[in-house]
Amino acid sequence: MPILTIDNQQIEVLKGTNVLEAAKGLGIVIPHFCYHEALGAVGACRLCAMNFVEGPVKGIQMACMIEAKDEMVITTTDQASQEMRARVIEWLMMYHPHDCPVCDEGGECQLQDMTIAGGHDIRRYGGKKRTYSNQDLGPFICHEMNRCIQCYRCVRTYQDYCGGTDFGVLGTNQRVYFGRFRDGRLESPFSGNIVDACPTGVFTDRTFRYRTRYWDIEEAPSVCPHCSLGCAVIPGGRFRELQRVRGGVNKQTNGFFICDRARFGGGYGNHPERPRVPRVDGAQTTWPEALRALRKRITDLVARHGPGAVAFLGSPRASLEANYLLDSWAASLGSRRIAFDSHWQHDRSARVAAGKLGPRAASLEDIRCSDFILMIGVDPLNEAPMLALAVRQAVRRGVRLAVIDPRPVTLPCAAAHLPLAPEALPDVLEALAGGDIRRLGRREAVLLEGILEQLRAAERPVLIGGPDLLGAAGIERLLDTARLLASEHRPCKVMTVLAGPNSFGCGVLARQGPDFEAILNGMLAGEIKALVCLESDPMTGSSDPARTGMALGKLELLAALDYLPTAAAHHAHLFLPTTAVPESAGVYVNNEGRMLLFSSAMDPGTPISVSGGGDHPPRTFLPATPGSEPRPAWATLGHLQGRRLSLRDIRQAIEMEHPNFAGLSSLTTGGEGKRIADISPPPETAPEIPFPHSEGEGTLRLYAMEDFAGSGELAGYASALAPLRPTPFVMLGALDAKQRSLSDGQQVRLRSELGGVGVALRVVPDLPAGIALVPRLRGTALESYVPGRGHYDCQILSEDEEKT
Amino acid sequence: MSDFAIDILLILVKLGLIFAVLLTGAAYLVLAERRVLGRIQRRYGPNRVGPFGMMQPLADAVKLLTKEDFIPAQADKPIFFVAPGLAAVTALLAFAVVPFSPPITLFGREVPMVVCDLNIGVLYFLGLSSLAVYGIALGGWASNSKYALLGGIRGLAQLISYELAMGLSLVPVVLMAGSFSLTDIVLAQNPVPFALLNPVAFLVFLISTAAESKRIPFDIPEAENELVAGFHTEYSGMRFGLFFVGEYINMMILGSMITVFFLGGWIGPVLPPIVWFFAKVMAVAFVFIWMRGTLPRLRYDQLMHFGWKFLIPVSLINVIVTGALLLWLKG
Amino acid sequence: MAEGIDVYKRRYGQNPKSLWRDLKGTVEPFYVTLRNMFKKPVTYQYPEEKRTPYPRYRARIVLTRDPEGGERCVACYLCSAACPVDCISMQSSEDENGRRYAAWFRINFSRCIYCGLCAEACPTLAIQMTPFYEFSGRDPLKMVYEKEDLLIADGGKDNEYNFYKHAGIGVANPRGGNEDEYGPVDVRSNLP
Amino acid sequence: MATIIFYILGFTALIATGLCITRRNPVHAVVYLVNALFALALIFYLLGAPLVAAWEVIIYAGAVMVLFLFIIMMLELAPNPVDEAAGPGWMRWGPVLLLGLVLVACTVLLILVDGQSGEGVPTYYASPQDFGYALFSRYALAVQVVSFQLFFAAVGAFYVGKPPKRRRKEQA
Repeated sequence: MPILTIDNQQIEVLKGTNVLEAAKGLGIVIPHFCYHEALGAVGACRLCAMNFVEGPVKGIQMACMIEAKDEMVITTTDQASQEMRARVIEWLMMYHPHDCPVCDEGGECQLQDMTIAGGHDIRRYGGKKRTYSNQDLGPFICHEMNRCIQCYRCVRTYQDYCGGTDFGVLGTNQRVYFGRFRDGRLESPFSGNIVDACPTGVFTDRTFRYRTRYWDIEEAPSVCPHCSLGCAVIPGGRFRELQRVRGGVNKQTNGFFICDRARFGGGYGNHPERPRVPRVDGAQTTWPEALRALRKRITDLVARHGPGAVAFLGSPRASLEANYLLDSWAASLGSRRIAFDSHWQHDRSARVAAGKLGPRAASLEDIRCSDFILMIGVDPLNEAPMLALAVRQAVRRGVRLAVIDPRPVTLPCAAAHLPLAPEALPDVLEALAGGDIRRLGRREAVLLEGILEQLRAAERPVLIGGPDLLGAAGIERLLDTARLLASEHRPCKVMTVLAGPNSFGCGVLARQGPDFEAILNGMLAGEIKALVCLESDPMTGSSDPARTGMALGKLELLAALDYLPTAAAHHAHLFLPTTAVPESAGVYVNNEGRMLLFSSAMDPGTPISVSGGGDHPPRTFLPATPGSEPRPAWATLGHLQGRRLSLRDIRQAIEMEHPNFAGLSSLTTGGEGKRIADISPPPETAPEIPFPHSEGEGTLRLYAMEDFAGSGELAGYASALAPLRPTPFVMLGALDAKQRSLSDGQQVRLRSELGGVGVALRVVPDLPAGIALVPRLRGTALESYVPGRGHYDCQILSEDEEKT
Repeated sequence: MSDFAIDILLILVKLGLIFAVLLTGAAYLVLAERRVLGRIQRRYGPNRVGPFGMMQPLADAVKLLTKEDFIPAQADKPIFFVAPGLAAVTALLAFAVVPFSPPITLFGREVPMVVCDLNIGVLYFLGLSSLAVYGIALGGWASNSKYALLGGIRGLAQLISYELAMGLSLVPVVLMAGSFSLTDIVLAQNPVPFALLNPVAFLVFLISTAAESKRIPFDIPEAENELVAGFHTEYSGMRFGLFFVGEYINMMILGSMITVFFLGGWIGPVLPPIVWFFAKVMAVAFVFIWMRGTLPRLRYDQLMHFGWKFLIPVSLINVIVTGALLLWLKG
Repeated sequence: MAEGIDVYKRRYGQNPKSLWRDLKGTVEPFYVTLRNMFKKPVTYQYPEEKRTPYPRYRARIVLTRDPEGGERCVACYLCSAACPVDCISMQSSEDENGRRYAAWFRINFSRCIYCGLCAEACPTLAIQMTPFYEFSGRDPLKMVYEKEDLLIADGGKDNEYNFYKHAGIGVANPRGGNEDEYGPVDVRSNLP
Repeated sequence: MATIIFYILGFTALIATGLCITRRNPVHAVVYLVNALFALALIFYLLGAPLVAAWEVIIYAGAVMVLFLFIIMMLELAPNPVDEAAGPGWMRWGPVLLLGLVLVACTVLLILVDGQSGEGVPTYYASPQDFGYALFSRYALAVQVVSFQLFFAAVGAFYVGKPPKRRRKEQA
């Protein structure tokens, strides 16, 4: 480990660290633009000049390009390097327009800061300035090329890091242009990161355009609730409205960047129909009234029918604290009827993962550092987008990636794709674990043999699986496989993508409790009279909407605590509003069992732009903030049990009751989080529930899949994501399409047990025969196709056939 | 009607009159002070409420009565409540022995123009003024505030120190008058007031009374720029008003005492005695105000040094010299 | 301490501990205050006597317009950031030709302390202060001024300035059309 | 009438002294002790010893107790101890208010209804003159002895309280 001296202070750094980082470690911050921890150094901006006095290199050098070596003596405060930096700043500022007041970056602009820090305050250049035409980069990114300082960070982020191909740089002498070949939306699902990466105002967030200044935003470190990865995000609110979300830094999960769903999908809390007032039997009421009514009705029901008459439904998008309090409420009533996910397959998968993942859990950082990746039954870009980016970083280093999935898994990197029908996936898992490979087809067997060879040769392989196609049983088999493959000197890590941001935590809390199917049966049998839903909608995960609807209709009491205008919230006899994620604090346990704290960035309340009618705040003094009734779910649940608990109390109680959450109460926001302790001994295996297989003449097996912007419960309520949602379509293999004489892009009729829908047809060359795929798209006819419930039997007919 | 009943009636009438005059006087003294201070600083002072601002005291009283009566958390409530009353009551009680005028004849009865001509009037006055300390000290202590406590402690130290000098400066007066009765003391000053006969005692008494009434330059217990408002920092509304009124009543009492002890009381040519008396009291009050407008506040140690190392020795020597002179003159 | 005594010695030319000096120092101020008591007060009796403030006096705030009559304010939030009492609030917005303006702009004059920091911070010279100081009311709500109340039909102290003619973002003139700019580069003009 | 007042004052003094002993809050104790002393002074006055009454107030209530209070206030900087009568509010401030009012009423009554004017006047009336004569003629020696002792005490206190030489030098 080299030891070097910077400004008369010594520091020891890891080998390979550059001098700029070493200086940062000493608290010496030298201005720089092009260097970024995730993107690396290119030495393009010429700003991080330091004077190397002693050591292997001498003279003024770019610190980011020099690796720290022993016996280096460096000064940053001498006149030569200071002058150099000041001159560079002046050159960068030469053509920079005089438009800070109308620039959205103003206030958080690195160029502004560096200009001031460099002491450049008067422009000496009096000549003409260079200008550019801007491009329309779609609904998310604003382009203002005049402000560009040619640091190349955007290209390095977009092309190199995120694997986007439709954006680049073109230039002759001083006319360097960063943009697309023609106007249009940036196609990469990680396009928003260039907003964070750009040190000045060339790329700004269009959804945030002219909304707020940095200093007016209330920000707090938080966790993205859109998928199970637990990426660090920083939501910012003003005037009681979520203004924007930007990427946070958590080196174990997302690193520095986030996906567009996280960045632009934060609007669910500001949904215009969000219920903000407690309701009893459809009529708005006050909090004390509603709480009293709920408590009374539940005690009445328990008195009349026993504690088993009340069932509870937690949620993978509710915080660990709220789920825990729901659990303890059920326990205090004596009811064991509590499930934490209305989708039983997801619920079971989460329990398996929580019980068995243990130390083999791979973080995204492990994936970035791995040397062989096998993805089976997982579609990262749609299910957990940052996983795709993590995989890309590994692939960029030359790591081999194999994908076994029937779906056309698109990735921002090269991969060997083996499209196998979902039924074949258990056989693949068998084969991985050393089973008979010949049960698969010949071509598949050869390919799989190659994959297995590489897997055995790899030193740090990672297996990645998802619950939608594998199911709980498959996830369990994947975990067992990883255990078999691992040895003392060769870790084999696994990542299981789960359904919601807190699925893992729910899995730990659920233990051996019933799943929601059992509760539904109880409701249909009339044993369960009341259902309390915590931030969850039974309909959304139900595989059979008619059956669920019937069961809900039999209830005497449906109570819902939520912040989304879900069907359950709408029909609930008793509704209590809760705060959305940016408005509340809590803990999520992500898919690798990492406890991540999120804190409240803003207060709940009707946004000023809404309460004022249009964009003008009302000219009245009100005693209370309008629409500020929502309370954190944990506070309400604590209150319902007559316990006045702080978050700290709840966390300590969780630690007491579930020792594997040890360290929960000492977590701090904005950190890397802490892996939960392993459960020992692991809980018993969940009962294996086989996939239903039925064959029909001329029927196709229709599988639902997740969509990047259209499937998530929260994403469905985020209006900003609308441009990313596709029109309903169905995917069919080339062979099947030919048999039915259907062609790509044709409007077809999809008929299944859920009824008939007209959708567009997409022909996919390598989809296995006999399989059709639809994305689950909320708000369209495809809403009720739930991924992960097995398959639907369907027929695809052309519109003409339908008419006859 | 028996004599006794008439006595009681007369006393009640006197009491009522004294109360009315004292309280109004105190209120207008506040106004006068503000106007005079204003003029000293080349301002007008309050001149908006009523003609020449004459209704200002009324407005102030209404304001004080309608303000929030704030009690600090952790305050010692009983003492906190009693202290301002103590400050005002001790000041009021002292007026019982002040003679404003020679006895007058009313309906054939000789009515003494004093509530009670105690034969130990001087001691009564001294006793009450020594009890006045408690209002400040307890108020400061009970507020549970560091500023108030410091103010209270300073008040305690200051008042007991200067009381000594005050008492000693009264000894020559008693020696010269040969009586503790205030009426006798006034009568003994005909025709030459003691202020001229014994100017040292007069000056010592003047200074000590200024210190006793906690007025600039001796307002150390409430030094605004050090202790916020000293012992009454935490008082508001009418409780603060009681302290405030107490201070101005005290000013009138001490003015009366100076008048009685040194300026010859009601004695004076041409004008009726009662007018003389009030004119003298007002003159003393004006001197107090003038002093406030002129002198800077003493530092705490300066105050103590001045009291113990200068005033007390001077008044002791004055006692001895006066006694010796009187013996010599008599002998 | 010793220096202080020296100063006294120099000033009084005698023993600094002189009783005479102390007495004089105590009595003389009484004369000074007494003399002042008979001088005419310097107070202005305000509602009856009014004084004329200087033209650059800092009182009521206005929003000015550029020479073409457009709103100068670009809602950059610098005034609200500079305001030490947080009495300025606004919402920026964009009109159809890309010009940034304030959708609403509000100054709560019952909070304003007339410090002038907003006018100092304003990069477009939109917010300016006028000498109109007689400005009070009993209803705090009536002291809340909206953009419509604040806008005046004049350029105020610097009548010639138009921010958008210098900013180079193509609002007042087409992009690259301001006099100190080259014509715009785009992705195609870069092609060989 | 004087008898009634005597008994009222006597009980006041007793109650105040009792309360003074039982209070745990030192400042409250001082307040009750001052009450007791004041009641005692009034009794002296009632019994025809106005000078003693005045000195009782001036010296004991006005000086000694003030010094006590001074020290307590300097030392007792901890939060107020728990109020001993933790009950309804009047339990806490009732006694002191009552005693205070009784004392003020008695004072007013005694001043107004002149002690020398009517019934119940004690047979012996010690005027200040009598007192002075007694002190400086009959007991002159005792007074001298006591005054010398006080003088020595004062000198001793001065000596003990004097800073050591070294410190004095530094101060100078």
